[in-house]
Amino acid sequence: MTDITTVSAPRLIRRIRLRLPALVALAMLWLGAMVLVAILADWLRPYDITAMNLGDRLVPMGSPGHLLGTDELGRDVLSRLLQSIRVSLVIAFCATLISAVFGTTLGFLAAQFRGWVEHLVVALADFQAALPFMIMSLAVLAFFGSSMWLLVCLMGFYGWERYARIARGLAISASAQGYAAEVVQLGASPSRVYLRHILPNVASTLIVSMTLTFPEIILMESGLSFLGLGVQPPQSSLGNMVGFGREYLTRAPWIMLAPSFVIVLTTLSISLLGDWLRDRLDPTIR
Amino acid sequence: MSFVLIRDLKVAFDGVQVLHGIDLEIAPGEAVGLVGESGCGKSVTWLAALGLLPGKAQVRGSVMIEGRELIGAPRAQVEAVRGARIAMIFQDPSSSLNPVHRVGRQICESLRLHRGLRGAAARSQAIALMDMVGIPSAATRIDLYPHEFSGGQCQRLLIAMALAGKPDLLVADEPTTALDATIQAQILDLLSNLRRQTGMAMVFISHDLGAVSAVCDRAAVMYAGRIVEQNDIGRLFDAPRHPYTRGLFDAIPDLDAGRARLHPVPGTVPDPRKLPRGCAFSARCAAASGLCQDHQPELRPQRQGGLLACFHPAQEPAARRQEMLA
Amino acid sequence: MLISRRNTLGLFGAAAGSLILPRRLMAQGSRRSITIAVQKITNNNTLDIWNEQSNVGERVFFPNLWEGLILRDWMGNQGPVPGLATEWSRLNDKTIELKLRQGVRFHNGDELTAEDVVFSFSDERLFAGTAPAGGKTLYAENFKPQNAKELPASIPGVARRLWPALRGVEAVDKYTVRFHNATPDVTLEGRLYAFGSQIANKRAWDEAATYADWAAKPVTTGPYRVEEFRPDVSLTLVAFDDYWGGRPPLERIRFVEVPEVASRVNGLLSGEYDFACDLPPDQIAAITAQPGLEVQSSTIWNHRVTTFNKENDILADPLVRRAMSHSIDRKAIVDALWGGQTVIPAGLQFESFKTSDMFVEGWTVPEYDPELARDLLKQAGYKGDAIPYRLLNNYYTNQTPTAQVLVEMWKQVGLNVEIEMKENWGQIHDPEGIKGVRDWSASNLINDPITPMVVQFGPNGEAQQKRDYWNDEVNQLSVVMETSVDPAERKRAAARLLEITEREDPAYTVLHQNAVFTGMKSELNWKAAPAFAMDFRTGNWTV
Amino acid sequence: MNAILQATGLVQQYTTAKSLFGKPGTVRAVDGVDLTVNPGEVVGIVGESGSGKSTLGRMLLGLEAPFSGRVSYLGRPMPAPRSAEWRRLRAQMQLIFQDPLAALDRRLTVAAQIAEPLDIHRIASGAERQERVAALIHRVGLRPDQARRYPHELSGGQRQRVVIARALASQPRFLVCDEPVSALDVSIQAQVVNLLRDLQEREGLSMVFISHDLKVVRNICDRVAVMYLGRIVEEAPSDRIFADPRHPYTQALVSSVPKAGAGLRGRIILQGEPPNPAARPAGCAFHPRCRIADAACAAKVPALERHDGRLAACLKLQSNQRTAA
Amino acid sequence: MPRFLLTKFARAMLTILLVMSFAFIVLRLSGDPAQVLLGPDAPQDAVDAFRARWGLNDPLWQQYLAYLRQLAAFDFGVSMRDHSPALQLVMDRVPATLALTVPALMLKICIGIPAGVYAALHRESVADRGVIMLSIFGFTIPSFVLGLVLVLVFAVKLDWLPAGGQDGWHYAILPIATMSIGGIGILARFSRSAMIEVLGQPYIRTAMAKGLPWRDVVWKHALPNAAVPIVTLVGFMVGALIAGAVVVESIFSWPGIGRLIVVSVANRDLAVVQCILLVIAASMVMANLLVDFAYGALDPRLRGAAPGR
Repeated sequence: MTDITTVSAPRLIRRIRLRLPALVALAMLWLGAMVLVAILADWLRPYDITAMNLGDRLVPMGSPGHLLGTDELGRDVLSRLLQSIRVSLVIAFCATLISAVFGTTLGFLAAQFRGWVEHLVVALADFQAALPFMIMSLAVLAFFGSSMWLLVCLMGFYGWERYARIARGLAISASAQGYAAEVVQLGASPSRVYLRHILPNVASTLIVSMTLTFPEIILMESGLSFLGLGVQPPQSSLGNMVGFGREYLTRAPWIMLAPSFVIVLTTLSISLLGDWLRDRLDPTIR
Repeated sequence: MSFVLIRDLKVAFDGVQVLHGIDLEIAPGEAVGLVGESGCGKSVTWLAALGLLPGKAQVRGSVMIEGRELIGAPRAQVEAVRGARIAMIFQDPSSSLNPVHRVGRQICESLRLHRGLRGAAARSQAIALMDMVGIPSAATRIDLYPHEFSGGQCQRLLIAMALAGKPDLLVADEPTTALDATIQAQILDLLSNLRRQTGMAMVFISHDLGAVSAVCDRAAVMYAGRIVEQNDIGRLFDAPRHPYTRGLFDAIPDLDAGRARLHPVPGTVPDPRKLPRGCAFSARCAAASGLCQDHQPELRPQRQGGLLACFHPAQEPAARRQEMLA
Repeated sequence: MLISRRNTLGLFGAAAGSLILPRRLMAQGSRRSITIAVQKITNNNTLDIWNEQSNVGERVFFPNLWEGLILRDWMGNQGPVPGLATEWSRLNDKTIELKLRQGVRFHNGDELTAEDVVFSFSDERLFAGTAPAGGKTLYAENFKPQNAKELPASIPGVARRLWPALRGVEAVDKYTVRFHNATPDVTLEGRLYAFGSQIANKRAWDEAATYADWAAKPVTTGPYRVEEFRPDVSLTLVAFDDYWGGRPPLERIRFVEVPEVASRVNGLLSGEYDFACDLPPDQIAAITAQPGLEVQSSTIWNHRVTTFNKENDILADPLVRRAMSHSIDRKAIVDALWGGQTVIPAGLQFESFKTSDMFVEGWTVPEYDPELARDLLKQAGYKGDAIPYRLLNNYYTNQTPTAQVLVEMWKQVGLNVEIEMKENWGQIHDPEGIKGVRDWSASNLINDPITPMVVQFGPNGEAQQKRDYWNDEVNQLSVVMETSVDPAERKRAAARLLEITEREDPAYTVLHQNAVFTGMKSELNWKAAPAFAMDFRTGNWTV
Repeated sequence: MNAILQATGLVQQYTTAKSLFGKPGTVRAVDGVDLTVNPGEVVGIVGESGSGKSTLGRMLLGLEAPFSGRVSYLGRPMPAPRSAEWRRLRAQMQLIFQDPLAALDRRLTVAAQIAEPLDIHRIASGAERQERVAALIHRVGLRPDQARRYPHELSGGQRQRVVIARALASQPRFLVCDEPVSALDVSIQAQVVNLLRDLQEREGLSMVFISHDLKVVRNICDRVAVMYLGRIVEEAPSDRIFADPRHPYTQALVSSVPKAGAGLRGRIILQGEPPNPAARPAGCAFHPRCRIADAACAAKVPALERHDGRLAACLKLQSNQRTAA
Repeated sequence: MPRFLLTKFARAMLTILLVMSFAFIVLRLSGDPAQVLLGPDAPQDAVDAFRARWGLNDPLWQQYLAYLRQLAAFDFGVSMRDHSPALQLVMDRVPATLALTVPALMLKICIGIPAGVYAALHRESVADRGVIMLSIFGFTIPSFVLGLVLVLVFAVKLDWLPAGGQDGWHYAILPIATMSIGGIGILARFSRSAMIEVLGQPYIRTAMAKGLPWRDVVWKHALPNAAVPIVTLVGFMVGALIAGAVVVESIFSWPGIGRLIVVSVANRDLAVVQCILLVIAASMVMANLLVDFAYGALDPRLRGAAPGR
């Protein structure tokens, strides 16, 4: 396994460096900044996220001490924004990861065992397709009550069927002919075939898929927050800030606009990156 | 006078030159083979001539059809040539037919385009064409979809479609490569019969020397974006003079000979992005000298006839070949 | 003017114009029609007073649709005024007799008679066979429905809460009725104008195919009748010109459901709506800033409280609860979140208690004193363990912000309160897990300290039923409050109850009085009542 | 001589995808094949697409279990696919197939790919593993610096060399090559064919060489079996079968090989379509395309019989001696 | 009935059964609707009466069986709130939702696909880049932000359009715009890549080689082939539309099933929530079936066979 990591990692970077369009570079820069913010939120934010000053409510942007103004409880919007970036990124990241792992595993299982396992996976995928995710989340969250844990788990189901479909298709075609069949023929065990060969090969497709799911999960979480079912106070997320801030759209637009701006830019950046990665990583295009 | 005259045709993709100035003439009714290994530019030559390359390809040079320039001509003018004057068929017959349209419709489309036939007239003509290329029970199969035909039949359908425009020249780009041996023979047979019947000229692009020799009068051998040798079939096979041409002949195992070791051309085809400065074949050539590495030999007419681009051509006719032809 | 601006905009041509114009032009000719944007029309999709016992129900029912024998003085001190009954008198401490107003017409043309009153308090309409506390049902045979209807399961329970001991209503003659109670009750008159005791037409009930049909278009005596009810969408009331109080001043009242605050405000700003209700205080400025619009604010007879759960190990110690009460800066909350537009009441009391001389003068909520709170916590030996705070998302106006402010204020004195967001009351009351503090509100229904104190915190009140609270003395005093007919004894009991539940062994702490804010066009000559109810009768509308 | 591999009565049938209205059908890809491979022998299998030659190859390797019939390797029956014993046996038999780019994992270096069998079968590790990989790389004629390359950075011929090196890593005794040079350019084809020949001779490998290219088969094989629609129609030593094909199909096949400079004269142009296993004609499967078939051919399935130093399955064998040009 | 139709039908039924079981389990496991419907102050008597009336005291499996029996008899139950039949309640709302979703879908198709095709035909041009950028912007903006901003601009500031409600066709303009903008972007981007892929296929080269004018190559040969993946996406969009309706109907006070589900879920009106889920699942399954048939119509190779999933 050391071979793959030591040798292919620098190659990927080299490939990425080639012809990096300005827009993608900007997107990467933004995402890097967001990740830094998520990691360093505790140090970066000037105030505690619940620290309020009822005398200083709805202070506009650019006021001394409150770069992005304050919200309806006199809390610093910048501090909450930084924390929200962390929370939203963590949710989206965890959920994307869960969904990718879950979906890929099911896809591989379907490809390996075929028969009733495959039928089961397909039936589950049908089920998922028949129930729009938003509706499903709405029902589950409203009935069970929203907690961070439940939210992440639920979001973790978002788009799993996409991964399952991709993983199953690629694994079957890899096994039907080509390198996977070759390795089986060499006498490799199924776990070796899937982990060492098929997974790294479908990884690029899965990663591109993840760049699609990631912004969708951010949007989904914000949509649920809009309906009051997302991240719950006193914790805050980008969607939750927009959701609560919408009542102040005319009076104190900065409460809503700052997180909206971050949502749009982040999803935009990830989409750009995903598009670019797809072109870069897809061998049929190169 | 030649029907098609290609002069100094150059093509580059994303700045990578893949054709380095092709000169080629096709006389009316003539069958010319274009031979070479994958990536040597034999298909690109004709795709470029007919304006079928994707937009990012830069094409320079001249392609004249009966004295009219095609390169840089307005789209409509090129479209008027395609199909009507020069038809082209491709390597992978199954995916060269539009999967969502019935084959009859695809043939009728050509008939409408080039002969102005519509409705029942077009349909009966399409059936006639299908008969002509040897599709059994054409009248009932005209309404089927391409996936309901085998690869060989798809190639026949493509040929029928190409014939719909009564072209003066048929460019067949590896028409038999994807087909089975017995079917290859059928298609080669069909092509040469059709040429006899219609009198059209043909360019036969292939890496299969045997197939080229079977249907062509003349052949040009290409290597790394250039024509390196050109001659009549007889002379070329008789006495290949370019070391590459010879290498190709020698590499092919002989069905009638014993189990002797083969004589491969050493090395591999150079990367078009990293071509040697001089002759592109110099790195693989046993006869290469310093001159070959630094200078590009030009394609010149030879005393014995034919054209050749080599500083150190093989002088003697290959005895082995002669023996084989006997 | 908005109308002309719309017309000059040729974008939508005549079609758009014709859709908008008629309603507006009608205002010129005869009576005006109005559109009111509300967050919610009804919670339960019906217009039945017993099924829809909610604030939003109050707004669409009173006083425009449903009327009782005794009416509440909505625009005044909320006291009783003659309604469908012109006079009433006590026959004894268990019985009350009322004379019906003659010539009152129902929306279907029927005249109001004793029969309708009997029906309105019958087993079929309300009690579904539930027995009155301390007695037996009288006159069970008085009303026999022609076709049985299934009553929503909740109605008998709700009805028995307001009328726990009502044995039945006797039709003495066509215009005289008697209410018979099983137990002595000083608040019978009060119950008669409480939410629920309104009169419905008997024939309409008979004729309706199902309960749902009836409840979507109840036939009452009010100044407006139901023209169209589209649950979750709109309710259109239309003038009932045979109204006993004279021709109503409006042609049509249209309540439209607009759940988004921003949408309600935007609709008001763009002239779409004449009224926008359920506004949070922070929206006031945006509306008043626009010429031609104003916001009416009025405190209503409902207090926001925070209740404690005594089962909680930490809160079991009254010192901690007292500390919590003392660490709340109520004025800061009122100023910041309510724009100073509401008040901090004198404990769980209402000004209206003064009309019945039950107001305990000099009583206040626990004063804001962080030092005292810290001291109390030290005495209690509080170690900083978390106290859960189960919270609904803005069930009450400003609920979530208030909760966050409270948590921050408690934090200032060293209390560690953790918010747990819940979706509904079931989750708030879920016996699983540890409960701590929660939000509630307390309403004055009958101008007597029985409501809310005894009703909500007494032995049968929800707080005790749900095991949030218990106190023997409170229970003894509650009995006094319910059964004593001695005003002085009752007032003493009320004072003592306040002492126990707010200071000695706190069950709750009052935060502030609730208020409603209604944005409207300034040109309309209308005043908001100190209630959710919106009065569109002649007295409150001058053209 | 003890056969290294013996197959008897091999049948493979597949269930076809459900058609629009009909019931699912079955297709016999291989229909009763006997084949023996002796130590150090190269057996060629030729035939057109759909003749079942690849399926036969996979069954010989034990990659798929036959529907009926038996394969025994060194006298022992082939273990069930994917069983542990089967996996161990992989070290001794290997497959090389047509498309080297597809056969290689494009995310692993050449060295890692070649080392794969060594890891799987725990043959070597550490320095020994590196040594052996280097030796293999040298043996198939790759440059040492190419060990760190990725498949797509190599040419087709070089890739096929990598595949061969990997196949040889576990020192197998039996190799199935399924169209190993079809995807390669002419000049490279000869290089790879030579390499395979050299290796086979040096290591004494037994080999089954599947191809539709008769010229290559002629060059490398000791014995050749011609397949048509899942059956062997003719089997003979390679010299004999190409010089003197007897079965009409073999004759057509041999004549259809384009010969440089020979033109189209004298070729037998078969009529009709390539064989379709889903619609097998009754009697001799070849009869609809056969020049010399008569009513008997449509009625009776010819058996594979010994005839003049070969096995052939044709009812007209006697009348068909060297009628082909 | 042809075998494949039976298979499809069976699969559709299985899917719906799965959805219904899911709905049932989630709804029943999550607590007591009595408390929610009766409010915080409801007396215990009322709660008990309610639970008895709706059979909430029975064991879960009994409730499940009873529920399935009901469904089998096409009885979708009655609303716990007002006793009106759940199915009727839902069906009353369907037209309003269709009034938004159908035009929104049409807009997506009529704008998104041509824009994507245009971009594909003019790759790397300014128009192409513009389409890509706009499309990405279109679907990265949360629909509620977009909706509120549209209201702010067109209803409040410009006063061209109403802010909410449902009193005429012009009330639908802003919600439809809000609903469709994101989808237009997605569809444009997807059509572009599908078209680019198809334009690289050999049969396009064949069509060009036979001298077909470029316009005909695009319309007659490329588009019908690109339509297959595009139809798949349009099928998926039906789900996205329903999900979008939840948010958009809330913003614009539009009385469709999106709002009904929010309200019913908040009130735990089990029968209505189950009925909505059933209707949504059924329409999704229908949409998927339509997509399957569209595949067959568009691509003869896929006729009768299940499309590759």
